[in-house]
Amino acid sequence: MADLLLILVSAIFVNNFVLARFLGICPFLGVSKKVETALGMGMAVTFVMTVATVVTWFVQYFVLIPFGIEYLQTIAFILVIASLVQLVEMVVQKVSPILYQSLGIFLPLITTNCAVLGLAVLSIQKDYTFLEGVVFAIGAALGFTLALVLFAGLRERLELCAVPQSFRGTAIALVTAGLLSLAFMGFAGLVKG
Amino acid sequence: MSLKTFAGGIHPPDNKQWSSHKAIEDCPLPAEFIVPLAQHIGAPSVACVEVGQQVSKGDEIGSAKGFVSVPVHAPTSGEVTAVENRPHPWGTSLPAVVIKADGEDRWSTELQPADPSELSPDEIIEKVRLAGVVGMGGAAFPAHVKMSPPPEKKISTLIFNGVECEPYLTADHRMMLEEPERILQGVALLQYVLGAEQVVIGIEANKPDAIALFEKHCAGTPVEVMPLQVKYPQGAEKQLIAAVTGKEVPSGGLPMDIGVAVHNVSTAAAITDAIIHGRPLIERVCTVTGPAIREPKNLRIRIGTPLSHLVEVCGGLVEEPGKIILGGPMMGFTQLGFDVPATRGTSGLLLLRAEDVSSHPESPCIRCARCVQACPINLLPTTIAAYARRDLLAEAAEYCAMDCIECGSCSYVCPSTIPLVQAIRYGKAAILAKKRSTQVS
Amino acid sequence: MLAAILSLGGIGLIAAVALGFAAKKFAVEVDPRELAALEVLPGANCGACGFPGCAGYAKALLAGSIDLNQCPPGGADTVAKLAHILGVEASAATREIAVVLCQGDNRKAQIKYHYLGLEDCTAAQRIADGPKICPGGCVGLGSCLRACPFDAIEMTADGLAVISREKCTGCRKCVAVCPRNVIRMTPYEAAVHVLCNSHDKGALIRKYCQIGCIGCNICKKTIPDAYKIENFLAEVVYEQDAEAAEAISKCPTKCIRDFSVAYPDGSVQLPAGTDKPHAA
Amino acid sequence: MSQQLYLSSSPHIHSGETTAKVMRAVIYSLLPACGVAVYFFGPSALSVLLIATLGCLATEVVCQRLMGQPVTIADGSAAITGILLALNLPPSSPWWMTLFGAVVAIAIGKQVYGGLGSNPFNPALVARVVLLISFPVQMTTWSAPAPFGSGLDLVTTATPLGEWKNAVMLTGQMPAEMQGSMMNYFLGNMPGSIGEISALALLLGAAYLFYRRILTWHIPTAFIGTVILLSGLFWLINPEKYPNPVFHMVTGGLILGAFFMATDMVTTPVSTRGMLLFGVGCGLLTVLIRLFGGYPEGVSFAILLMNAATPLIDRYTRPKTFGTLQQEKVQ
Repeated sequence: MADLLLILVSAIFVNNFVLARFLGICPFLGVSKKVETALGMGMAVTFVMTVATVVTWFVQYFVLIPFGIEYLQTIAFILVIASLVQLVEMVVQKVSPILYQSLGIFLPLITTNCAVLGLAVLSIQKDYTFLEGVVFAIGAALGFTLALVLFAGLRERLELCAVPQSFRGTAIALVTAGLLSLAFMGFAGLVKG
Repeated sequence: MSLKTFAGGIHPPDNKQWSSHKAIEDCPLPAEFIVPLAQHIGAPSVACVEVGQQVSKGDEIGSAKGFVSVPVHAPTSGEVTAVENRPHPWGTSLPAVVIKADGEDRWSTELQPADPSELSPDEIIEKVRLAGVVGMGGAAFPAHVKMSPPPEKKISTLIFNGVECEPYLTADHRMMLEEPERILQGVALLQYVLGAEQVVIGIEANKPDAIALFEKHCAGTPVEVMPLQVKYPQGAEKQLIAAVTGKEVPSGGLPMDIGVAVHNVSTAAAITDAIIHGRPLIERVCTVTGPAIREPKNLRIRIGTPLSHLVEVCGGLVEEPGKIILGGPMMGFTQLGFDVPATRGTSGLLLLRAEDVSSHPESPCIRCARCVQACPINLLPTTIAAYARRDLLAEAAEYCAMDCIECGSCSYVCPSTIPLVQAIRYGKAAILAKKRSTQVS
Repeated sequence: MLAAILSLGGIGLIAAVALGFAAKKFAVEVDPRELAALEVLPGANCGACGFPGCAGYAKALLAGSIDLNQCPPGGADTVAKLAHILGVEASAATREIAVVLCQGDNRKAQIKYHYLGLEDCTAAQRIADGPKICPGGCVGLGSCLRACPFDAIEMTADGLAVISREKCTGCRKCVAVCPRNVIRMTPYEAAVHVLCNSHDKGALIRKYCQIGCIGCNICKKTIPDAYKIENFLAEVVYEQDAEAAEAISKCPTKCIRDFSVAYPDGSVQLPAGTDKPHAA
Repeated sequence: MSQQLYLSSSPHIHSGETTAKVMRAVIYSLLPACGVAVYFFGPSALSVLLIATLGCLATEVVCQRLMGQPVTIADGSAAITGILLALNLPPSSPWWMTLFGAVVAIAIGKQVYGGLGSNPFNPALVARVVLLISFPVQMTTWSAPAPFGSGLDLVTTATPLGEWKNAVMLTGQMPAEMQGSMMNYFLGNMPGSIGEISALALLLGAAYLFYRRILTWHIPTAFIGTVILLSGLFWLINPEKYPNPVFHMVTGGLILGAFFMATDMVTTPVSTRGMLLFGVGCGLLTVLIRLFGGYPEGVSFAILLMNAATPLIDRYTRPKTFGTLQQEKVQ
């Protein structure tokens, strides 16, 4: 139980996917203009990450290893994740057009998102059990959502600031992301591993 | 025991010492009166006299147009010399009736005193309307409208506003000291009309003499005198209700929604005149004060008296003024010159010197949150202002811009001297305009 | 090898079936023309069309009942493309640009009071009709500049808005925001304008502005077709303005200007890029 | 006459308080702490203070010139950033590191965002953390105080918090005997960064700010209260391993952080509830990092993290608009 908690805390804070591992920067910058959108994106990512980890775990242990084709891990995972995301996209478009509109082109972006793939691969690399893998995925996704929402809040505030012309937009967003990541360094050493 | 008050608010220096000890003087009549036809909130009245016509004091010269409107009366006897656009305290030129006084100051013969005990509430309301009585605190909302709530809104608490929280102004204070009977007769009339069980007169603790006097007069009557902590903007309707009853008027609602009605003490006096003496509202008490006037005074002035006349009566100017303000310094309007007339809402004429004008340049908001603490409506003034300035109207409305009462507390405390109220006011106007245009289309 | 092919193929097959099923089950209809229309629009989301952004305009176009020429930034080019997509005849849109019809900056026009407060023309206009005596002139607090999505407006050092002929796309945002209606839409081809917006009588104007139109009629006498005088204010008749420039030297107050040539006396500083003659 | 007449929207009077006055008051309030630092650490502290302050002022001038904006160093905000940065550095900081920190604080911490009022993070803390991560050796080389006139030289040693952390890391226990006494810690006679050593001097400055009504009690109380509660809880559970709350209070940068860094108006919430939440968050994170994290001191990180959360806190702790409470009750 304590192990699971450590995995969770570590994935959310210490090894935050965005701010410590620098994975998933694209949606982090793209879908962080509004807090609501960021939350929606966080939900989407949480869902995709959890499901992707579950499915890839099965693929790894019931397909790749039994058949001795672990070297196909990357391509197999991408295939699985890509189709998953497509599925999510279609469902979202049907069920919540508003969410679809605000997530825009970023839903397909999760398709080949390094954060999702990275998570699946890391989970296998760390030899996590199924349950540990799921907790790791949820932690990573929550960490991603946390970073995204914090960042969206900051960017909403920046909208009202007199940011110099040359730094508007992505430039100031990247500077802010850097500072946010700096602040997250404070969690270093909180959990070993 | 600590005195009652509301949450938020500020403590500006009250500067009432200039005029609070000066007894009310009758202002000599000027040679010419300019009586604007728009003096109240609601539809302006329409002129019903022609150039060259002789009028007596109290004659109707502008008739009401619609329910939220009141007639306008001649302040003295004389000849109508013009019906045209004249500079108005609101900042533009608006229709006005110009009367050349004949010096006789003769009352119209049609006006009759009445015995209030013989009048029904509806008759009283109609008489108040015909007398042109409006809220005398400054907002000038027609009094008869507030006196006739729809039947399902029962008024249980009637509050009289003797707060006078605006710095510098002492007109209400002097009225309370010198004419308590006139006020209390109006109080009784309003209580009769509205059928309120509880009647409270709220007076700020910086007027101990007025509190003592009214406590003496009200002893043994159902009227309760409630001393209140000194704080601006306690005279604002919603804040006064919160201070006295502890209840909040719902956002976007009216006091009658929680069974409360608020009238100014001067309005009560005007109602006494209208009913008992049969006289329309043609005069009011106005404080002429400020560092740039030679002799600050509390004057009983006729509506339509040009400001230049008031300045003359008060001994002229010490130096050229930097700001001419009609009303108090927190919510009054700056004027372009002395050619505009005093209206029914003119509670004061404040003349500041150029050196008293705060002209500190605006600097960026440092989010010190003083405006948030000062706001009596619990808004985030700095956020609303920032949105309004960027024309992000939906966001401004989401942060309750429309609830702002424009009391000026936020601008007063802002160390960055950001014109918060002006920005919010701008945003409110834009939001309303947008709402109207979408309703039309 | 075989295992690899089979297992990957198997996964692929499962995914394909699932996706195919979802595509049917969760299908959402989007008019392809809407996407095509969105593609040809400029994407500035300036709102000049009156709809929320380009996507809103595209949707409205599909719904019909509005003209194709509601997108000034896109110009004639976009109208043609939209017409092609929607399969209708294009109504020709001539390029219009905004011009500030005033030269009364802080040195030339007198004020009636010192304004303190919000840097915004509409807000200032609400206080005794603005600080300048002139009822029609540029307030000079730069609301149009802040409203312009194309960076086409500059304030001169003396507080006068000047619009770049080349950068202006005719989106009308400045026209909407100006509280004094001093910014007008004019044909791009017309470079000569009477830069005054006050209908006051000449004698009055002379008291408060050195460079306002006094309604003296000289321009109309010089080139009768190109000018009209209404309420003591001259205006260029833009359909017949071919020779309008000839009256410039005759104007006693110098309030007629040709934007296609540089200002000889430098009395009004133009933003960079605007004072070069346009192809005439 | 009209030439000198002013017209404006109401209100027409102002409290007279200006940003520059507020900033000046904050500078005055920091002077006692600076004085104590110079007394205990001598010229090295003075030079760090000077370099940081002048560096910040110079950077502000350069940035504003580059961007063609009016230079606003007279408002005092850059000087405050400089002093706060210096107070957060070890007295032995090399001059180039201090200068680098000053440039980072103003250029990246503040001017990039548009200057005063726009920065989401406390500039001085941004610089401190950048330095801590870039130059860990210089940033964790602490000197034992050598009071003026004592004839002592500055000797390298560990801060009380560092001493404790090392011991816990090595033995899992509190060090048997800490070098200093609580009273010495309180007065400032302990190794540490320039400004954090004397709780007494800092409290003096804070008292002045309270008197001037520039500080409100919310953030410092919530911050320190949370630290005391939480550290007290751990201390009660295992006094062998965890130090007592008073130790947490007087050593390290808690007082400096709670009164001067976490109360930076620009980077903290505006509503009362928001401020309390902010303070509690700072306290939680500080204790978390101090007791379990890799760094001995967590105040700067805690404040920076809460700075990041400030827009969200503002968003979800908006005060209830007058007249909306009852409506909700009715519904």
